[in-house]
Amino acid sequence: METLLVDGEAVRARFPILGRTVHGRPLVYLDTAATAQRPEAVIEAEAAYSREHNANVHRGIHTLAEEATGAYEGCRRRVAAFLGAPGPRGVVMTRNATAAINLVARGLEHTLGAGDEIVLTVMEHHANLVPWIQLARRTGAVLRHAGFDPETGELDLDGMIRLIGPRTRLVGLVHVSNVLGTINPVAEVAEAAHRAGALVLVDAAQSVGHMPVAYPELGADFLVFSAHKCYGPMGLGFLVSTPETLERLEPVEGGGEMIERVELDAATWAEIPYRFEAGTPNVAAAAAFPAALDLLEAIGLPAVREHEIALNARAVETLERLGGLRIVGPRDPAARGGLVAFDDPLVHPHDMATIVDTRGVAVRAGHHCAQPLHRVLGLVATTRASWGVYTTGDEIEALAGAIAFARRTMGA
Amino acid sequence: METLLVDGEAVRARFPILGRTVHGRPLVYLDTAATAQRPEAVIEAEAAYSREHNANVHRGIHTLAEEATGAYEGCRRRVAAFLGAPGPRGVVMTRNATAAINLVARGLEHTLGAGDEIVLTVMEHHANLVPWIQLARRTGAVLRHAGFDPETGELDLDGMIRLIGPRTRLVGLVHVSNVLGTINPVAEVAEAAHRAGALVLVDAAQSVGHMPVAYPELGADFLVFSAHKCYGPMGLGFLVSTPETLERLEPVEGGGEMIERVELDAATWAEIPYRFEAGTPNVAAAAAFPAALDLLEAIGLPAVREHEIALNARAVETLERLGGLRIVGPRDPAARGGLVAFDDPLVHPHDMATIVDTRGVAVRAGHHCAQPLHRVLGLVATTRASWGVYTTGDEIEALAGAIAFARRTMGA
Amino acid sequence: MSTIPLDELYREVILDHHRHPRGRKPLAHPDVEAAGLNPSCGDEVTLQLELDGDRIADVAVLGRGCAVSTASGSMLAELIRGRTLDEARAIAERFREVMHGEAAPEEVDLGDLEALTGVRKFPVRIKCALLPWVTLLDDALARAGEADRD
Amino acid sequence: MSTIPLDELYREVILDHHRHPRGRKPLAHPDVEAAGLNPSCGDEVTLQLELDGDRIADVAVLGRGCAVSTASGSMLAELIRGRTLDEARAIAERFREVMHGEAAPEEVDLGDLEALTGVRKFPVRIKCALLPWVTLLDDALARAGEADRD
Ligand SMILES: Cc1ncc(COP(=O)(O)O)c(C=O)c1O
Ligand SMILES: Cc1ncc(COP(=O)(O)O)c(C=O)c1O
Repeated sequence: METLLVDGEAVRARFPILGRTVHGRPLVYLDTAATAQRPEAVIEAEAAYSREHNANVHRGIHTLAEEATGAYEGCRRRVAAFLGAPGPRGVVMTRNATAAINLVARGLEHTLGAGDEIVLTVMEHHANLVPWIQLARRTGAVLRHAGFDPETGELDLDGMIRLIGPRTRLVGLVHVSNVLGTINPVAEVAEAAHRAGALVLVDAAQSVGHMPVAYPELGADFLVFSAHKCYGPMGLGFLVSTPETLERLEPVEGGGEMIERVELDAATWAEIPYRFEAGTPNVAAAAAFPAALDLLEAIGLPAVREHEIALNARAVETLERLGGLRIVGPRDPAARGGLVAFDDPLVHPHDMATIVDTRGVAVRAGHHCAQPLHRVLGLVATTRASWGVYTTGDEIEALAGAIAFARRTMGA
Repeated sequence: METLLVDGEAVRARFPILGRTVHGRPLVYLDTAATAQRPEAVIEAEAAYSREHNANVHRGIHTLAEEATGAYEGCRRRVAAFLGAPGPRGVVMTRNATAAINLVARGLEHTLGAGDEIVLTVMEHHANLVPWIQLARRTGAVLRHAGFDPETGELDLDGMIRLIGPRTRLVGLVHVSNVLGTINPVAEVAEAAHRAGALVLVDAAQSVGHMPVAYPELGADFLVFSAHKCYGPMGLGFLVSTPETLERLEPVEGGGEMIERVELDAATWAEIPYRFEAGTPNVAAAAAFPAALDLLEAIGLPAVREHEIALNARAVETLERLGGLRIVGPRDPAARGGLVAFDDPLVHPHDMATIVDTRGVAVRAGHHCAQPLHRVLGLVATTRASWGVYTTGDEIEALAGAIAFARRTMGA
Repeated sequence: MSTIPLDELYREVILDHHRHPRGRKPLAHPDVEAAGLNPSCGDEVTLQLELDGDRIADVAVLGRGCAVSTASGSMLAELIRGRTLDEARAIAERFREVMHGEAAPEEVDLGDLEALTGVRKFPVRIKCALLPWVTLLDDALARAGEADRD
Repeated sequence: MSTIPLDELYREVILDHHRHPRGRKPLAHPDVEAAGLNPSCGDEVTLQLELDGDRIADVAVLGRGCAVSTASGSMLAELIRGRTLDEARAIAERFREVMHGEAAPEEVDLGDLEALTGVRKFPVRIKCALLPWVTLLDDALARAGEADRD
């Protein structure tokens, strides 16, 4: 396999958008945690699918349908292999990570009753909070949330383990926090959950594609992520599990492809995983996503991770040099995913994002879909910079310069 | 606006896949009802989005996020305008038409109780049957189905209207049947439903993009369709309604973008339509879909429809010339959508599809996600040929030749 | 793929079984009845077995299907009539392995069934060829085991 | 868009209001309290009104927001203090129309608020500028109407 070094032009050159300017300046894209940019190989694979092979899947016998089905199922196999997951039959393709979590929450509804418990953390993204709030409302299940240290961003692991008890049915937690950057001890939580007979859902939206992630080592029963945060197309997410575990979920959406036999008043379901994929899937996205995984493997996931750690170190150092900023999450660059969120008491995140944008720097401002987490921090919003394989040290410098400019603009 | 004539090379030239060969012969794509092929303008718009503007929407302040949001919301406006719908706030973007129907079924669940009635037809696609079967199981609601004449494919309109009563909460029906081709008298059914105080859902998956469809004239409270059947990208569907009607639906999926305020145990919802769009949407697809609508309007929807009627006429005539085939659905070419399904007692649909494929002809074989409909016809499967703006009369001849070849191959 | 060997799919022996399928007459007193479904097309098959101890005294294969599944069902009727349940199971398992590419056709004597191995070049049709056999394995033989024990 | 007029967004008068916001002191005995939220960023604002009949005797604008919403809230405090409820509503409605592009700034006298019209060049920030005013219109004035009637 081709070998690529990160932080070399060879990688950047593969992402066409990085050549564009914003307000007359080169784009400095520091918003990968919201969505990653896509390499030309992915864009081209998606276009090639439409130009050469496009058809609906499964139900078709003709050549295009066979090719489309091959591409679609190929993605399932590729994702299972990429994560070392048991196999393609445990991989469900959804619209995004959010839909995958909702699928599990709705799918488990028939197994839950009043007083059953769901254990989460306070640092979850809304995607791993709201579906459970809705589920609790419908079933009378009780939500419990483990906290974290607002200084270090560290999960209260002992507290979380104590929350897990005989009535716990599901334990959900984020692998890498999209605000703190904290990497959670998923395997330890999973072990405690399994001892209690609970299922474990890991939100790996910020880890897959950014560090080596091995499904069997996490101990997750359900792992979810989105292709678009992993250099792949939008409109494609994954629920990774095993066929036996998926068997416990009631199919949520009804329609074509997911049935075996349909009567007017009754239906039986297709095999796993098809019973969770109602209607025409996003075949074009599935055909293209493997090209993103190819690129990541050509670089090597350990190298990708090292690169992001180096950027973390550079960012923490550079932001500290500016003075007066409160960086949230772990100080150790190796203890966080590839992102740094901070509060500048002199410049509100909204103003920060607007002003650094005029320098070509794209950062995200707000609650990053994590309102409860921000409340623990005593903040309403933060500014977040996040990176990927294409981010350079110079871009971190550009961010620092732009922050200084923002402070001057605000007369701070 | 540019004017294009259908059945001229100008239209075909816009669809790159039509240049390919299958088994050494030019592709004859007669499976548009399963998924339409995409014009280069759509493919290019999707790629251009990824090469130039890609970002996550709504939550972002930076330039790319603003551009992405503009493209995404632009699609909503364009779809509302294309259908003459009240406005963008009544347009929800989903994964596909199936997801849109499920959204309505789940969203209405809180309003339904045992004994409430849902009236459908026997000719529905599984997408408009299974979600209601699932809903009925959960709520005790009762399903009633209007029939159709197996000879003419005509809906039993009087029967359907008689099924609608004071306990009817929702009436769902397909605008154009994907097997019979029947165009249903939606407005008349809607009027009866509204008199009874019921909501009306119209499955327009086979009509939008193939004939003029005016939302206000149909009388639908909910209209659903998929971009991919309308020359647009996969992974994008629509629920078209009004903000007031959408207000009656409980949000189904929870997550980012769809909330206003999130506490650990409670959440309030974002404005309509955002509360129905949890997580990162398929912005790339939304950015590209308007290019498909542009092409359709450049041709003109009445011209598109005339072209498909002409192909219907040609197909019915050609298939009748072969002899011994049972064509299902209306005989009048103007009374059907752009498709013809048939049964050849001499060649099973599976064998038919395999054999004509070796001649480059792509048709669909099977139950087309409409098992109950086929039971009424007394068939397990049919062979279906379907068309779009790029289909030519010569391709219908190629189909006839391939059917004759299939009969010879089977020694029939 | 530029040209495709249609005659490998529709070999003469297959067309012959398709035109004159064996075992199409419903049994008067079946000991076992099992139904199988190909959900992607809706084709259904019903198998009936008449048992004599652990031996399959008679068999019927009912339902309308495509040429491939009809021929496969016809061959099934021919091949398992008079065999013990274990022998029938062995044939079915071997055929499934061959069709899934887990065994080479040379390794096993499949009789007429050998003609169906050409279907492997048409991946979407493999399910058609396997439909009667999967119904035999997953359903009919399990029931037959119980019936035999009764 | 190649260059962007940052100084149209952060005009001196805005920065001044941002640095020295008016009406930041919580009222001791508010007759009306109303909270508004910008869901896309989480910014919150709380308005307090003290009424004297249908006149706004005093006003406080609380909560931490960005420069744009802080300045807008500060201007609100200045502009509506001493006005009748109807006058305050008229100003708020006119400002909303201007920010949504439904009226030209020249048509209406907005005082310091005029400085905020530069925000229209930054579509995602319009919500920031409107947050205190929408809270006034949709929530505080409605409550004030009731309080007045009581
Ligand atoms: C009439 C009808 N309704 C619904 C659908 C479902 O569309 P999708 O698979 O895009 O959700 C289809 C297409 O398969 C259809 O033909
Ligand atoms: C930690 C985490 N979980 C879940 C999500 C939701 O992902 P998506 O919006 O692709 O469904 C995100 C991204 O927004 C995230 O950062």
